[in-house]
Amino acid sequence: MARWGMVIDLDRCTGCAACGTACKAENNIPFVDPEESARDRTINWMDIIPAEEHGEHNGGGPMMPRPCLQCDNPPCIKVCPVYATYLTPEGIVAQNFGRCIGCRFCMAACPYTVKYFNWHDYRRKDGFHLYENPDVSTRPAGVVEKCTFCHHRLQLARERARVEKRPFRAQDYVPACAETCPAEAIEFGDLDDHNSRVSRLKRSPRARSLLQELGTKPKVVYLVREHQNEIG
Amino acid sequence: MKAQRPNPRTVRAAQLGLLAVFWVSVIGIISWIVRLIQLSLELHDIPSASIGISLVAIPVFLLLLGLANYVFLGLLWDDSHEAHPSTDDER
Amino acid sequence: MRAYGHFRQGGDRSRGVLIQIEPRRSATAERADKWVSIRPGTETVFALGIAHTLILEHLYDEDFVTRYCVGFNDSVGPDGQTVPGFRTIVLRDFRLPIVSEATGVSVETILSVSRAFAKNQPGVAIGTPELPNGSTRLGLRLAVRYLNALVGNFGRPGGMHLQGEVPLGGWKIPEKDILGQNSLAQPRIDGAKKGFYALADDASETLPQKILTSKPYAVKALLVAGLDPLFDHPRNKDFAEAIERVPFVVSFSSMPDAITRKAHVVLPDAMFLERWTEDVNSHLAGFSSFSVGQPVVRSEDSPLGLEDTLLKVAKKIGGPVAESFKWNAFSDAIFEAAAPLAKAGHGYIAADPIKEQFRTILTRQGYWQEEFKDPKQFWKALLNSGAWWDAGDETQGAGSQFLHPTHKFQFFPNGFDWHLAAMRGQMRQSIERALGLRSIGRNLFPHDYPRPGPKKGEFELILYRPLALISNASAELPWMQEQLGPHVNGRWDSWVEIHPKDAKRLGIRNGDPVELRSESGSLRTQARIFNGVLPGILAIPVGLGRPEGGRWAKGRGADPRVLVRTEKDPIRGMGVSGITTLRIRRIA
Amino acid sequence: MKSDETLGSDAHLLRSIEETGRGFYVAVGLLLLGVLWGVFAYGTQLTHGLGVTGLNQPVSWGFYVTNFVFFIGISHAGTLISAILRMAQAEWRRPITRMAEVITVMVLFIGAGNIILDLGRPDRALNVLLYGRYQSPLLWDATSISAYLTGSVFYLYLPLIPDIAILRDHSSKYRFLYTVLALGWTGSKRQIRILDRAIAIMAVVVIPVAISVHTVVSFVFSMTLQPGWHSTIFGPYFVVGAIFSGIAALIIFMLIFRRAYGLENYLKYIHFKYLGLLLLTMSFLWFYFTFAEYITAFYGNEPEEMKVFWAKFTGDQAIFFWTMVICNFVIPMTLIGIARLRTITGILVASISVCIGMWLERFIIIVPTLSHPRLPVETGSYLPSMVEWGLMVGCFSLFGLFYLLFTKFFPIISIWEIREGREVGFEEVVERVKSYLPNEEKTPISEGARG
Repeated sequence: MARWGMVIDLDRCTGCAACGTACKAENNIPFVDPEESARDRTINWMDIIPAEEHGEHNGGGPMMPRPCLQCDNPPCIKVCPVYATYLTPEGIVAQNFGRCIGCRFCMAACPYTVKYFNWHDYRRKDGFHLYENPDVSTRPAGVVEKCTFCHHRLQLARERARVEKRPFRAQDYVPACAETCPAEAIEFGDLDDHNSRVSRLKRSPRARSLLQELGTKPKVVYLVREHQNEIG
Repeated sequence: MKAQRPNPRTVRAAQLGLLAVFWVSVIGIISWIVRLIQLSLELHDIPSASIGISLVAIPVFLLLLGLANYVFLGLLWDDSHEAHPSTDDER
Repeated sequence: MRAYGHFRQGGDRSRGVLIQIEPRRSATAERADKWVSIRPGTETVFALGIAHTLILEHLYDEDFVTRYCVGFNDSVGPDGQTVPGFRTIVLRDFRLPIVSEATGVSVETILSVSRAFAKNQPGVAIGTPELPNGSTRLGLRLAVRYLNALVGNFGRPGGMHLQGEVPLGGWKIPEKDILGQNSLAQPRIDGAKKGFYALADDASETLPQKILTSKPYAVKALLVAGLDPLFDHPRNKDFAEAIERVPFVVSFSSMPDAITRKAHVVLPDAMFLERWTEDVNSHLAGFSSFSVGQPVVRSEDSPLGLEDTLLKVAKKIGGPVAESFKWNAFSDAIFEAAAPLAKAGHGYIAADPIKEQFRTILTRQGYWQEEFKDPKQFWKALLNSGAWWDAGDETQGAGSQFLHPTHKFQFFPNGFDWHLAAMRGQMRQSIERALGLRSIGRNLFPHDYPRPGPKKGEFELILYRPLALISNASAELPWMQEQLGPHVNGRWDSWVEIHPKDAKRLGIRNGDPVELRSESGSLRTQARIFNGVLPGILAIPVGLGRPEGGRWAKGRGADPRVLVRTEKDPIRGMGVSGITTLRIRRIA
Repeated sequence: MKSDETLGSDAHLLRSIEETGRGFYVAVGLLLLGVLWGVFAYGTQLTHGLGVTGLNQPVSWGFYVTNFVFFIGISHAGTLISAILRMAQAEWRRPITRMAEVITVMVLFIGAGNIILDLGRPDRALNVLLYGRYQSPLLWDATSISAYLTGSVFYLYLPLIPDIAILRDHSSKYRFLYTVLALGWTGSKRQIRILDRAIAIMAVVVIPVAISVHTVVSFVFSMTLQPGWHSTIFGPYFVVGAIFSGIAALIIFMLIFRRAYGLENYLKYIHFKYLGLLLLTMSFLWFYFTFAEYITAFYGNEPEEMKVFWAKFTGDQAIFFWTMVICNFVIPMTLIGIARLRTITGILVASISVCIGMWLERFIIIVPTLSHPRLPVETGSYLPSMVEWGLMVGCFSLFGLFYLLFTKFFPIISIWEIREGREVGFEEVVERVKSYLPNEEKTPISEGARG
């Protein structure tokens, strides 16, 4: 069975946020109104965050995309009281919107702050709903949502393979962010397949996990930038 | 003292009813805990944690239930021969 | 950006080095190996400072300079006087302490950037075509070209290339009918191609003034497409007044902007996903290409694209107009234009990277194979892949890169000297100033005209366009509004970026409401503390603050251009925002 | 037992049940208003979702969870204090235990209820029963709190039985209720033996359960990896804080009812002095734990921990932190520690200050950590909305209302225990004290000299 993972090359990444926009379109992520946004309630499964810290409130620094890190040892799953968030056999940290009771324990437990809450019913009925992706359910008020590695795309790819009467291949399945990245900075694939590009990149000396010290074993790995020191 | 006295049979029924409520809630809680163990076994979701907690929790609830029975039944069926005026009154 | 990815981690090659010279730490500067923060408007001096180092340290390509360049060394003019060459001027006028003083960049940094530039070859110097203040600044472009010439960058792999023409066909210049002839006999309303705008193809900057004064004649009809002059035009306030004088205004807009409110007829334009588009790829690509976009979402009530509307109008007019616009639909016109590409003798339909690499090699060896006999088949393939490209351009040698009759690089371009020669002192000076050039003897040389620095307590203002507001319609898109400026958590609103030290001094905290005041106007917005602007500089994103628009854009944020004086640009003809000094204060 | 004479002066304790003054109605009215505000606030929240609160990303927990922890903390007033005092055979406990136990029961309901208030989908709360998983500390809470609730209701009820029997025999109201609940109490030796034994066992059982409750409440935080939460000290720290705030709440209630029901004869200065000294001890203990908690974070100097640390010490949460330190340490130390200031008023002020301080402690445990996540995303801020204030007022009013209504049905001071104290306490204490002392035939000095 595959173990899906992602490698984000920060040396290639330009911080353009195309991945985040693609993600919003693909996963029917509601845009919250400006008033809600001002209350810090924007939902960004693929958020663009500073890659380095420049001290409090200084802003800036190179930006990097941050999806759900899809930990192999996810702190969020442990604390869920109702099995609303769980690890699928293929290593995707899934979120069951229909089961979630909205206690937000997983949000409090996630060290990467990748979980988002529907403070209101953000589903739109003013025409924007016509642009929704029919493959992804929209979320009601009061539940937590997060990046699912575009899990529906995996299901679609499997179904397509079945219809075309051929075996399912790992390259049939790519999340929207990886597909969109104009700088080809996001690599996606099966980490257990040692020949796949993603697992080769993951073994690169530039590979780093976010907050590695926590032992969460993220399946989204970053390749750090190379620094050339000779320029003063 | 006062003319109306509660019907002793109703009183006894209500008292036993209280005990029954206690039984039902404790049994409910225990069966809930058992259900959670079952679920964690089914889903391979760290059953050891569930079993560990239940090993402490279930005896505590059983102890409370036992104590309740001891008090309720002990006080209600008090067959000591000392004077107990108020119960006499009721009869 | 794919090119950037390749530049950084291209597999079999060493990692590219990127140095960004900019007053504000932009997204590019963030990604650069080094960000050189520089005083706004002093980039030309900086470039010439690098040239100074390259020459002084003999880091330049002497072979290239001798073989392909004119004007490097001193020469003797027709009058027998010595004309100082590029080398002399640069060594004389751009000593590093002087450059350092002007730009605010340390001598060490100028040296290290120069050495890095010389060492990491092939490497190119790229000048921002549009600076934060919006000006053309010919002088800066020239200075940047000097750097490329000094390292011999023209016509070699990884260097600068003149793009080949895309051999499109089909569209002929229509025959002029009587109406057309009469119209063209009249002087241009905007006054381009003469006077101050002698170098400009059109000068929309003057348009509101001309409409208001009805000189040389009254404007009876105005067709507006692709922008909202009541917002985008630097003289938008004048334009708002002028528009009232025009008896017939047509707006082609896909969004309810300010001009559609005023227009007499609105012919809604389709959004980019609903319409046919074509593009001949522009600068920096290193190869020439032609791309076609087809409608991907199209419903019954999608409006026609602008081109299709015009074709319909032409049909209705009939006569020679209808004949000139003979196509039934814009897609037919694109089809006809693209057809010659199939038999061009070079170039292919875009394909997967491996195939493209193979074809690049073939092309460079001089092979070409016709892919499609049938134009219909070619068209189908073009629509499938979306683009045609020609990798062959890179093979041209250094000499072919220069259109000048000598086929050499001119350190002192005199292509437009005759325009200026005819002008009298005052006008010539003001044009030179606007272009960032100055006369040295008979030659023009890049020059940063010194501006009065900010007074005590004043700031210099930088305007920039964030990536999320890159197109006119972006402000209408909620998803774009949600990520206007991830670097400072900017969403749904404008902000002004201020350095932490300045903020602390003025008692401004992140998110505080502030008021900005300059000579031209005042503005209220919120402060964002950002160490990517230098102390003494404020930066504000442009693109918000639309007075009219859809529900997500209208009235949202603030338009910082009210703070800025408009300067004339003699080449683009469109007014540009000047560099401004201003004050900031917190509002309780 | 039958006649009023047997009750003697203790008949005064039944007056609050027999007579209802205007003050009572005013109090109930005011509390009902508070409750109504809470109900209205919750109605708003149910219709519009949790968005009506001030919560956001990343500060996803706020007032409700603070109140949850605070109320559960207060609940330790009761059962734990009364159980410890009973086991320690502290004679001065007699007029206090009932009040303490009532606090526990009332406040546990409200504390647990705050979790429901906090849910985004309260309609799905039953999912916890259907699909609960013991990996989640929330389920540990659920189990522990339900055990504590069952236990403390029972523990409140047991010592009530003889008093209910008195009411059954003396009161004209609710005869059926009292007759049922008295369980046929006659005061026979066997009944007394059963009751004494049951109370003794419950006192033993209830202490570990109570400690477990607040320990697992702390686990909700300390089991995560978040800076400022992931700490081994949290279990005992929370328990100490809980007892601390519990004593303070108890003192406040005692003073309120002493005044309202004229119980000066029962709740004397000595009781407040002893409880005050206990409060002072807990204050020192709390300070020690707080010191230990922050000094380890500070000394370790882990960057993420320090972000939270400085937010509390000098940053945007500093005002809450230092108010907490003043309320929990400086004020009690001054007002109770200095004998001259240790008046009833002094003790009351100290208790109120401790309640505020402990509420703030819960608040600054939750909010600064959430607003300073590990990743350098923008730090959040949190400002509670009127809905949250409304629900908080509602919760406190409901607590008061429950308590007030309880006093209308049952005596707030254990009559039989007071009487027992009069009848057997003296002799017992004399015997006990004697047993502490060296036997009279030996002379300790000479023994010491010999040894």
